[in-house]
Amino acid sequence: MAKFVSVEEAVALIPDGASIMFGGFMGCGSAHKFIDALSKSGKKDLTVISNDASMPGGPLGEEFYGIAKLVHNRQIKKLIATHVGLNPEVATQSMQEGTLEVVLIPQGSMAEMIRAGGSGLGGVLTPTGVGTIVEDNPYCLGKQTINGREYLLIAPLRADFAVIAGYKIDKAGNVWYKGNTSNFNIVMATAADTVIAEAEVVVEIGEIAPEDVRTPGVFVDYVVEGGKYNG
Amino acid sequence: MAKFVSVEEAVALIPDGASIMFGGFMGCGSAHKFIDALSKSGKKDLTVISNDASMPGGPLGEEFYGIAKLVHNRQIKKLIATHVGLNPEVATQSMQEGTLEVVLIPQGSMAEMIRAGGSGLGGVLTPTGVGTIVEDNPYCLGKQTINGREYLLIAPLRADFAVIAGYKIDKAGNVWYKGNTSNFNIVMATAADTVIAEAEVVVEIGEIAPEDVRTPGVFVDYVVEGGKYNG
Amino acid sequence: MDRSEIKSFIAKRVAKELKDGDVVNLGIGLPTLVPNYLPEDVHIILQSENGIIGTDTVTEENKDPVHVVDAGGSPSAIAPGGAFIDSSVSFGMIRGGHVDATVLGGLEVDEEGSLANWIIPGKRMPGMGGAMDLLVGAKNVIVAMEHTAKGNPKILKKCRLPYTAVKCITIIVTEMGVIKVTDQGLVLTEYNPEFTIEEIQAATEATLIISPDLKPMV
Amino acid sequence: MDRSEIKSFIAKRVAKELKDGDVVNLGIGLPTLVPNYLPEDVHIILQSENGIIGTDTVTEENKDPVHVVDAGGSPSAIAPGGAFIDSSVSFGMIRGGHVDATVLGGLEVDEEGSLANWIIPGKRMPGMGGAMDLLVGAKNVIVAMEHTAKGNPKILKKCRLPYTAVKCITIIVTEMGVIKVTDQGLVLTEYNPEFTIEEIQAATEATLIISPDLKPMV
Repeated sequence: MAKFVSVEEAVALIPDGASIMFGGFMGCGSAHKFIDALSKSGKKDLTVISNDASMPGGPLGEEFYGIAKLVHNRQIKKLIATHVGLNPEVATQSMQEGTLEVVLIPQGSMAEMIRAGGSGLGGVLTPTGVGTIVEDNPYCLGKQTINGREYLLIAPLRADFAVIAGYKIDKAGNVWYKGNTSNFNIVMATAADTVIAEAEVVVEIGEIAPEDVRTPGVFVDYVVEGGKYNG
Repeated sequence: MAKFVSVEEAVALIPDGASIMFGGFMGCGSAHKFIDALSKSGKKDLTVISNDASMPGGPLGEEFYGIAKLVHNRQIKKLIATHVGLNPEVATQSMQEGTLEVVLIPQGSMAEMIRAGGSGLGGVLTPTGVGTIVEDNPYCLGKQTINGREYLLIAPLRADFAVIAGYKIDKAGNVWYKGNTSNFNIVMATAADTVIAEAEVVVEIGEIAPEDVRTPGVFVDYVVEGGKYNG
Repeated sequence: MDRSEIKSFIAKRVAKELKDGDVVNLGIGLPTLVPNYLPEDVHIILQSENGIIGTDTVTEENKDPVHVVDAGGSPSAIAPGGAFIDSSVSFGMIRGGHVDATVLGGLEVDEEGSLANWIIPGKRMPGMGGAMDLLVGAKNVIVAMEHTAKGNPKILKKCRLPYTAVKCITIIVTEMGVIKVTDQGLVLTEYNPEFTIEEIQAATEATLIISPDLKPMV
Repeated sequence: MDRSEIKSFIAKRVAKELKDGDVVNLGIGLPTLVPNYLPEDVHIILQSENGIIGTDTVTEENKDPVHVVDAGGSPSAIAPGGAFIDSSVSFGMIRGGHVDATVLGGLEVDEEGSLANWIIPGKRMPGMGGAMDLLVGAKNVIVAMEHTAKGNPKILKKCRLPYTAVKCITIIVTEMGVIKVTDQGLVLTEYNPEFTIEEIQAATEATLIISPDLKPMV
C-alpha cells in the first residue's frame, strides 16, 4: 500500500548504480520535485530508462528541465531512450567524451517492452525496426516470421525503481493524470520493484472515481507531494 | 468518425457467417439492446469471440442474459471463450449435439490476443498454459524459451465486428465505462474491422473529460443509443 | 468435523498466510470464507480478475448488478480506495506478479506442485477462465481444499486430470494439515492433531516429507 | 520558387491525399503546413504520438505547457471531441493500423519505398522516437520533401543512410512531382510543369517509371 513520504525520504531510497524508469515526455509528466532533489543528491552511476533526455530550456524558463538536470550533473551512466536530440549534452557525453552509454529504442517498442516487463510477458513481437539497425540492438533477441510477416522479438524491460508523476493522487495511491502527462508513467508504474509517485495535488479517497483511476494505488509504493508545478 | 445509427441499422450491418467480438463479462458490459435485436434477426452461422456465453437467468430477471440469447437461438456456429460453464446450453450444443464448436482460451491470454490483434503485434508470449492442453489449442503457435523460462506463442485475434457497450458515449464516439463494464470492451474496440458501440446515455462533447475517455471515438464506427439498461 | 466445519477450519488456517496490505484473488467456494478469519489488524485488498481492485460486500445501497459483478458474474461492489480496470490491465497485473496471493480449490494436486481443477474430460465443459493466469502469475498460490474426495486422495504423485498449471503451488491447506511445495517434494509442516501422521499419509497418494519442525495446526 | 514557396507547394499537394475524417500524424517541419491547405469540407483528426488524439491550435487560453505538449515537446492543445491516451495505447493505435496517414520528411528514399530520415552516423545522435512505428503502422506513408538536397538526389536506387523503415512508403511528394511506390518500382504520376520529365529524372537517382496517366501537378 502506498506510503506517503517526503521528497528527501524518497530520494534516500535510491542507491548509487540503481536503474530507474522516469515517466514523462520531454519533461511533460515528469516528477519534477523528485528529480530536482535527486539532481542535488550526488547519487551517481544511474541507469535511466526514459523516453528522452528532456531539454535544457523548460517551458517556464527552467535552465534544465526534467531529467536534463541529471544529465547535466553527470549522474547517468547509461541511458535507454527513444530520442535524445533535443538535449545536446547527451551527444557531448556519449559521442565526444564517452562517459554516457546510450541505447536507442523505437518509442512504441519501448512502451511495449516496459508493459511486457510489468505484465509477465516473455517479450514483444513487433514489426517496428525490421530491416533497420534496431536488429543489432542489445534488446533485440531475434527475428521471427509469423503468418508471413517478419517481427522482431524484443526483450521485456524492468527497473529497480519507477518514478512517475500524476496530477491528482488519492490517499490510497490511485493516480489521475492531467493532459497527456500519462505517457510512459502508466506502463512504468507496473514494471519496477519500487514505484515512487509524485503528486501535484494529494486528494481524499473518492475524489478520483474508481473508473477514472489510471494507475491503481496497489502499484504505488511511495507517494511524494510535489505541489502544483510552476517551474 | 462515429456515425449514430438505430439498432436496426446496426444489426443490418452484420452478414450471416460474420465473426463478432462481444464485450462483456457474464453479460456485465454487453450491448444488451443490440444483442436483443440480433437475437431476433435470424442472422446465423456467427463466429463469436467473448469471455463467456453469459447465462440463462439475468440479474434483473431476464430469461436469457447477454449473448445467452444468441446461444439459445442457435445463431452461433463457433464460440471462442474463456469460460462457458454457467450457460448449460453451450455444453448441450457442443458436446451432445455437436452443432457448436467451442475453443477455450485462458482469460488473460484472450485479452492479450485481442490487444495484439488491435495493436499490430505478431503474437503474445505468455507463460500461461505452459504444460497444459492449451498447448494443443489452434491459436497456440509454439513454445519458446526466453531467459530460461518457457512461454507459449499465441496468435493475435481479430474479428469482422466488435460490439461493445459503454455507459456514456459522446457525440464524437468517445466512450466512458461504468463500474467494471470495461472488461473486454476496451481491447475489442481496437481489433475489429467495424466497431459498433452501444451507449446507455449519449452525451455532448465535453461531458467526458479527454483524460477520462477509455475508448477514443476514432476507434468507433457506429454508435447505437441503447438507453439505460433495466432488463 | 462436518463439511461446513471442515471448510471453516481450512479457511481459518489459510487466513494466517495473508499479510496486511496483500492483494489477494479468491476462487469461488471455500476461499471466499477466508476474509472472515483475518485478524483485525490485517487488511487485504481483494482483486476480482474481471476488473475490480478492492471488492466490497454488496449491500442494498451499493448494489449495481448491471455494472459491477464479480468473477462469477454475481453482483459485487467496490471498496473505498479501489479502482476499476479492464481485462488486459487486470491480467497484466496478475501475470506480472502484482497479486500477492491467490486462494483456490483443487480437484487434484501433485508432488511437483501442479494443479488440476478446471476440467473433467467428457463430463463438463466449464473453461479455465482466469485460473491458469492466476496460478502462473500470483506470487503465492494457496490451494485450500478437503484432503480427500469421497475417501479418495486428491494429493497425488501426478495429476491424472488435465493440468490447470504445472509447478505452481506454494502451499496446500486441508483439514488434515499444511503442506509446502518444495524442490524436494511435498513437506508436511503442520498437522491437525485429530489425525495421526500415518492417517494423513494414508489419505495422501503422494509421499509426504515430514518437516523436522512439524507443528500442530492452530 | 524559393524554399518557402517550395514547402507551401508540396504541403498543398499533400493536402489532397487526405480525406475527411482521416486520423493523421504529422512529422515536424514541412508536414505541419499541410492542414493549412485542406478544403473547408475536409476535417482531419491530428494525432500526436505522445498521447493526443485531436490536437488543436495553442492559444493563450488553452495553453498548459506543463501538461499538454506535442511530439516535439512544444506546448499543444486538445480539440473538442479529442482524447488523451498513454504511450502504449498510442503506439498500439499506430502499429495497429488506426492511423490513416503519416506525413513526414526524408533524408533519403529509395526504389523499394524504404526511408532513411533518423540518423547520420557519427554526425548527430537524435534517436528514432516514434518514426519507425509510424512508418510501419500508418495505412498511408506520405513523404513530403524537397526533391534534392544541395543539388544531390534524395530519391535513390538504395538508401545509403541507415533505414528508418523498409518498404514502407505509399507516396512521395516533392516540388518536382508525385511519385507512387509500387511493386514495379517508383511511378511518376504527376509532374510540376515548371520541369521537364528529363529534368525530374536527372534529379532522381532511382529510375522513374512514367505513368501512362501522367498529369500535371495542381
